[in-house]
Parts: sequence; structure tokens; C-alpha cells
Amino acid sequence: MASYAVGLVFRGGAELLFDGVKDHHVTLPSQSEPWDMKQLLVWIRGNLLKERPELFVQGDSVRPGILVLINDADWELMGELEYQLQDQDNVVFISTLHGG
Amino acid sequence: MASYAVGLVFRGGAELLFDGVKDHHVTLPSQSEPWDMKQLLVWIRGNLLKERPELFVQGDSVRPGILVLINDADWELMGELEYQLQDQDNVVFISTLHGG
Amino acid sequence: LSPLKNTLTNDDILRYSRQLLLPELGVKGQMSLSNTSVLVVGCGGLGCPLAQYLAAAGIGRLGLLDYDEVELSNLHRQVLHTEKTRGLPKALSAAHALSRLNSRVECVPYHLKLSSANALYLIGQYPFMLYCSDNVPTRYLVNDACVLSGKPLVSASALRMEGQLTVYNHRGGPCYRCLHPIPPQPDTVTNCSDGGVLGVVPGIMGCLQALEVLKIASGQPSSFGQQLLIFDGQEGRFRAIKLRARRAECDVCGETPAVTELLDYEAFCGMAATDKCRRLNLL
Amino acid sequence: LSPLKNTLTNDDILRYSRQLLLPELGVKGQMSLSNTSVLVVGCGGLGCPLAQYLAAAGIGRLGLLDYDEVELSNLHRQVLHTEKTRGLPKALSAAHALSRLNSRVECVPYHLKLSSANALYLIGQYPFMLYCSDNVPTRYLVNDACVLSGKPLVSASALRMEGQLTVYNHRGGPCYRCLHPIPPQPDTVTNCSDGGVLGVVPGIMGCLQALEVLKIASGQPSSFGQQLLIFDGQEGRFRAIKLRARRAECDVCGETPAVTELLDYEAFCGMAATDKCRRLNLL
Ligand SMILES: [Zn+2]
Ligand SMILES: [Zn+2]
Repeated sequence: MASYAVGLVFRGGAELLFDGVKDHHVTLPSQSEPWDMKQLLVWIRGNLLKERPELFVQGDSVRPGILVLINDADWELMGELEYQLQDQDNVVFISTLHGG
Repeated sequence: MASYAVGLVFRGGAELLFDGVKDHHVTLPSQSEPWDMKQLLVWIRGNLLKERPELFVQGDSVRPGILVLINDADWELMGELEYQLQDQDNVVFISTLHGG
Repeated sequence: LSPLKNTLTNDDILRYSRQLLLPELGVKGQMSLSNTSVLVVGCGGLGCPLAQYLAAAGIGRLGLLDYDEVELSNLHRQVLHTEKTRGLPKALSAAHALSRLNSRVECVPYHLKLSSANALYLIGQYPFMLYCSDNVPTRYLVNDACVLSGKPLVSASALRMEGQLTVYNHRGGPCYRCLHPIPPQPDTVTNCSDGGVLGVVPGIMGCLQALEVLKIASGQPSSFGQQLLIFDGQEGRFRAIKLRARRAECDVCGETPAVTELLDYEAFCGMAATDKCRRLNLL
Repeated sequence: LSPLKNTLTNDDILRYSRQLLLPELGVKGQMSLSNTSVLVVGCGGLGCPLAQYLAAAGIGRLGLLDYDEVELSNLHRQVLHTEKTRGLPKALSAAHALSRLNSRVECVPYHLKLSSANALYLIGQYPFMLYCSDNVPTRYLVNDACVLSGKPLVSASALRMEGQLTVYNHRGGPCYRCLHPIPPQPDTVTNCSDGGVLGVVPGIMGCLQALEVLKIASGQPSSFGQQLLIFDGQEGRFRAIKLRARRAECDVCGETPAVTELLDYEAFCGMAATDKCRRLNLL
């Protein structure tokens, strides 16, 4: 049962759903199986999210308009919801901006 | 006798003394003592520098106007000439720009 | 389009002398710039610095498209406009300012709204397209029009103290739909009228857009195909993100595209292609 | 200096509405900006975008210093000047352009050369100092004047397709002399006349300078004290470097400073405080 210390970063306005805190360093509870992104989203919703969950998650995944980056790469390159987290991973959730 | 693969980066015009090549990946020859920055400068002068060494080195050190950065920190924080290189270190030599 | 320019005049050589010195540009690159035309969609916080530096650098023709008029609340970030041009069409105000800077550039103001009816025609006249507007339907419209015309889209956005920049549909990289197959729900979208913006942040992002256009137009590779640049102005931090490649299943740039002509994007996104309505609701 | 402004007018509220919305700025931050004065040394490739966004954001007073006149070869990057202002002092040309953008900003043109004789007097009238000139003696002069007056120095430079940015003498960080105790030899220095510059690169760096001034002036921490930002425009890559702290042995900001008044910096550096001579030699 490995411990997972991961960095969670919210940008582009996504931080406003987390009391305006942009950078979170969290330790995920130990479990027998490795953590995957799907579980991480459930955990964030239950433990970090302060308001209006529908602005962050939708179904199993993040809502349209939020990009997810794992260690500075698009999560689509890493397996999306099935990606298995590693200790010290850095996950960024970024709302797409529409201003100009 | 460890092997040292280091990245050498030249910017701000310093690359013009190295045939315009900005990024070099080099393996330093094995030696019984660890490599330090002083020895690295001698090695660069003997093996990489293409022209006008006085525009890069002066005495034991780099000429005034060039900043040296080891792993993205000012080398003054790392011991300057006495810093002992580690395998995979990244060393940046950057000329201070004066345009505007 | 004007006939190809084959030589630099003496005035050109003097005007562009500092950039002609650059090995990355040189006379050949400068000639490419002067034979390039660029359509800037939106003469606002991003479009102003972008058009300013493209005109200064000697782009041959600049299309300046905006349906809006200059308001006092624009001037903290839309630096081509002035107190005297309040009430004038932004496209016209920008064209006047740019002509004062470089009369060698042909500035074409379009005081109209980009729509499914005119987008392909307009884009057809410009090899480059720059997206600087600030609403979701126009984003999908511009993206699809660029994909259907086979043109790169140098896209940026800025809100509050943050900015984002990507070059879509360029050398195997994704289009906007590859990243965002489903439009966001209207209540998740914040624009400058709602969220505010520090004017110099679109300034930085618009300049970075201009740099990428100048690189591509002069034959240098762009740094932001399949890359997303994220800027956090509060931290002064830039982060570069590797994006997915073009998606084979993409509705517009994929292998069996469902979108083969422009749609009704306001209906597709469920919101108006403007930020005016939201503003009116707030006041 | 004008009397302190204690309120925003209705026009101010409208003009700055998009930035007043920002929690990082708000009415308090906007009032701070309108009571701040900034001296811009050099109205060139960096000074133009910098002054443009400071004026747009509502800085109270802008000192615009430049001894030079507008030339055609400036216009590819010095975007406040125009074809019509060729031959006019740059300080005046810039002041006119900025007044059109924001007549609420007091623009003070100084058509003169910063020197050991006038620097402390001029800097004494401005809490902020921005360095945008392009020669080594002026760099040391400006640095020493800022240290002797206890003021931060938001410094940038740009050459070819690269840029650098630091805030010197700010919150325990180093001054320019801490980093560069010995001036470079004249033959190692390249300026824009010699090396060329792509105009939008100083555009990007000048905007980043403006952002740091706006942050500091509105009470936010700067991101670049004891940090050096390096930009490579060809790669589109930013790199942030942690710099040394203030050096105890520094000749000007150290514990027993040797420099307690301004020097003859041309003699100290062995070169003229201009890029004109070199340019004349080349032609
Ligand atoms: Zn696509
Ligand atoms: Zn010092």
C-alpha cells in the first residue's frame, strides 16, 4: 500500500471552486489498488471542492471546458480516467479562458 | 570513476561563440576526482569553443557580463568555480542583453 | 490582393533595418512578411497589440474585423483606440492608428460580425487567421472555418490575470474541437465583462500571438503547435503543456468529419456570439 | 507632484471597470496606481509598450525620458511613434500618443540624457524607475541612482529574439552591481543597432515590465525580485532563474559601499552612454 503525495493545481478560474486556492499538496489515503484519475476526481469532489460541483465534474469526468494535465502533458496522452497516479505526480485542472 | 552527462546551454549571444548551437549534450571524460566548474570551463574552452575565447573566459572564470546558472539557479548560490558537477546537471551560460 | 512585392524599397530597408539583421528573418523573411495577409478577428485587448506589432513588422495586408464600437471601458487594454475615437467602429479606429504607424501596410477594416455566412469568404482572402474574440460560438466558428480552409489558427485568450495561447490546426496538431468536442455550458463561461481583466495581460498574450504569426509567416516553425502556453500574471509564471495530437474522431478535422460546412454556432453552443447580453443583464 | 487623488470619478469607474473587478486590484489598488508616478528611461522598443500599458491602466504620472529623436528605423518596434513624428523628440512623441489614450495621466516628457548630474534629482520625483535604455553606462548609472534613492528598478532588455527581465534592489534581492560587479569589455557588448531585434520581442518584455510595475504599485508582490526571467522567442520558451541575494560586498548596496554618490559611468565602463557612435562607425 503505497502513499500518494500529489500536487493538485487549479487555474483559469477553476480555483474559484476551491476557495481561490490555486495550489494544493495532498496525500491520498492508502488503498490496496493504485489510485487512478477516476478515483481522484471522486476524492476531489468529496474532499476539496467547496461549491457547485457541477461546474467541475460531470458524470465520471471533468466538465467540458476544463483541460486536465498530468505532469505538464494533456491527460489524453496519458490514458485520461484510467491513468494510474504515481507518487509526486502533478495534476493541473485548467478552465479554458474566453476573454480577449 | 563516474560518468558525467551534462547539458550545456548558451544564450543571449553566447551561442555565437559555439557555431550558433544553443544546446549541447556532452559526456565529460571519466576522472578519479569529481568534475568541478573550474575544470568544466577549461574543458569547454578546449573542446567546444569555436572562436575568440576571450569573449567567453577570462582568467579562471567566465568574462564579466556572462551569468552562469546551474540547474536554473545562479551559480553564486552553488559555490561558483568550486561547485562539483553531478551527472545530468544542466549548466546555462547567458550573456546579459543590452538592447531595448 | 495586391500584386506580389519582389523588392524592398530604400525606405523599407531603413525602416526594417534592425530586423533585417536577424539571420532568422533577413531579406527573404521580410519579403515573406510583406506578401502575407492576416485576418485579425476582434480589435480588442488581444487584437490591438497583435495588429500593432504585425503592422510595425511589415505584414503586407491586415484585415481588421470587429462589429463593436470603441467605449471608454475598452481603453484600459485596447491600446490602439483613443478617447477621440470613442463611438467609432473599432475596426476603423484600429486601421487609422496602424496607418499612422506604417502606411506601407494595407489595412482593411471590416465593421461586421463574423458569421457562418461570411467566414469562409473572408478567411479565403487571408492565409492567416488570428482569433482574438471573446465568446464561445465565435471560437467554434473560427476553428471550423480554419479547418475547412486548411489554415492555422493562432489563438489566445486572457481573463483576470491569466492568459492562454495555442496554434491550432498546424502541422498535425489538434484543432479547437479536438480539445473541446463539447461546448461548455453557458453558466460556466466567464468573459472580461464579468470577470475583469488586467489590460497588460492581453497585451502580453497579443504580443506572443504576433511573434508566432511572424515566425510562421517568415518560414520559421511555430513553438505552439500541439502546445498550450499558460501564463499566470500574478505569479509571473509561464507553463508550456504538451497537447494531444489531432484526433482521428474529431468532428471537423478527423478522418470522417461530421462537420463539412459551417453551422449555426449560437445554437450549437446555446449562447449568443457576443458578451453584450450578459453585460446588459448585469447592469 | 499633484495632490493625492482620493476618489475615482464616474469616468474613472467606467474607464477602469474591467480591472476594478479584479480582487487583486479593486478600488484600493486603482487609487494606488493613480497616486503613483513612474519614470521611464528610454522611449524605445521597451519603453513604448511599457508606457502604453501603464498609461492605459491609470498610473498617475509618467515621466518619459529620452534624448533621441524618432527615426524611421525605430518604427518596427517603437510603436508609440508614427511616421508623422519622425524627427521629433521621442519623449514628446510618446507623451502625445499617451495623452490621446488617457488624458487623465500626467505625461512629463524629458528630452535629455540621464546623467550623473540629473539622475538623483529626477528619480527623486518618481517612486518607480524603469530601465529601458540600451547601453551599459546608463545601466550602472540607473542602478546606482536607484540604490542610493532606495527605489526598485524594474529592468528589461531585448536583443535579436531574446529578452531578459529582473526587478533589482527589491526586498533583499540583488542590485545590478551585485550580479555584475565588473562592467563587460566594450567589444563584448552588442546592441540593437549591431545585433538587430525583432520588434515584438521588446514588446513582450515591455509588457511584462508594465505588469510588474502595476503589481508593485498596487501592493502585490513582484514575481521577479531575485529572479531573472529569460525569454527565447525562437523557441517560445520562458525560463525563470533564481538569483543570488544582495551581496554584502557589493560596491553600492553592500555593507560598506565604496560608491556613495554617482560616478562618471562612461569612464567606469570605458564606453559612451549611447549606441549612436557604434552605429556611425558601422555606416
Ligand atoms: Zn479537430
Ligand atoms: Zn548590489
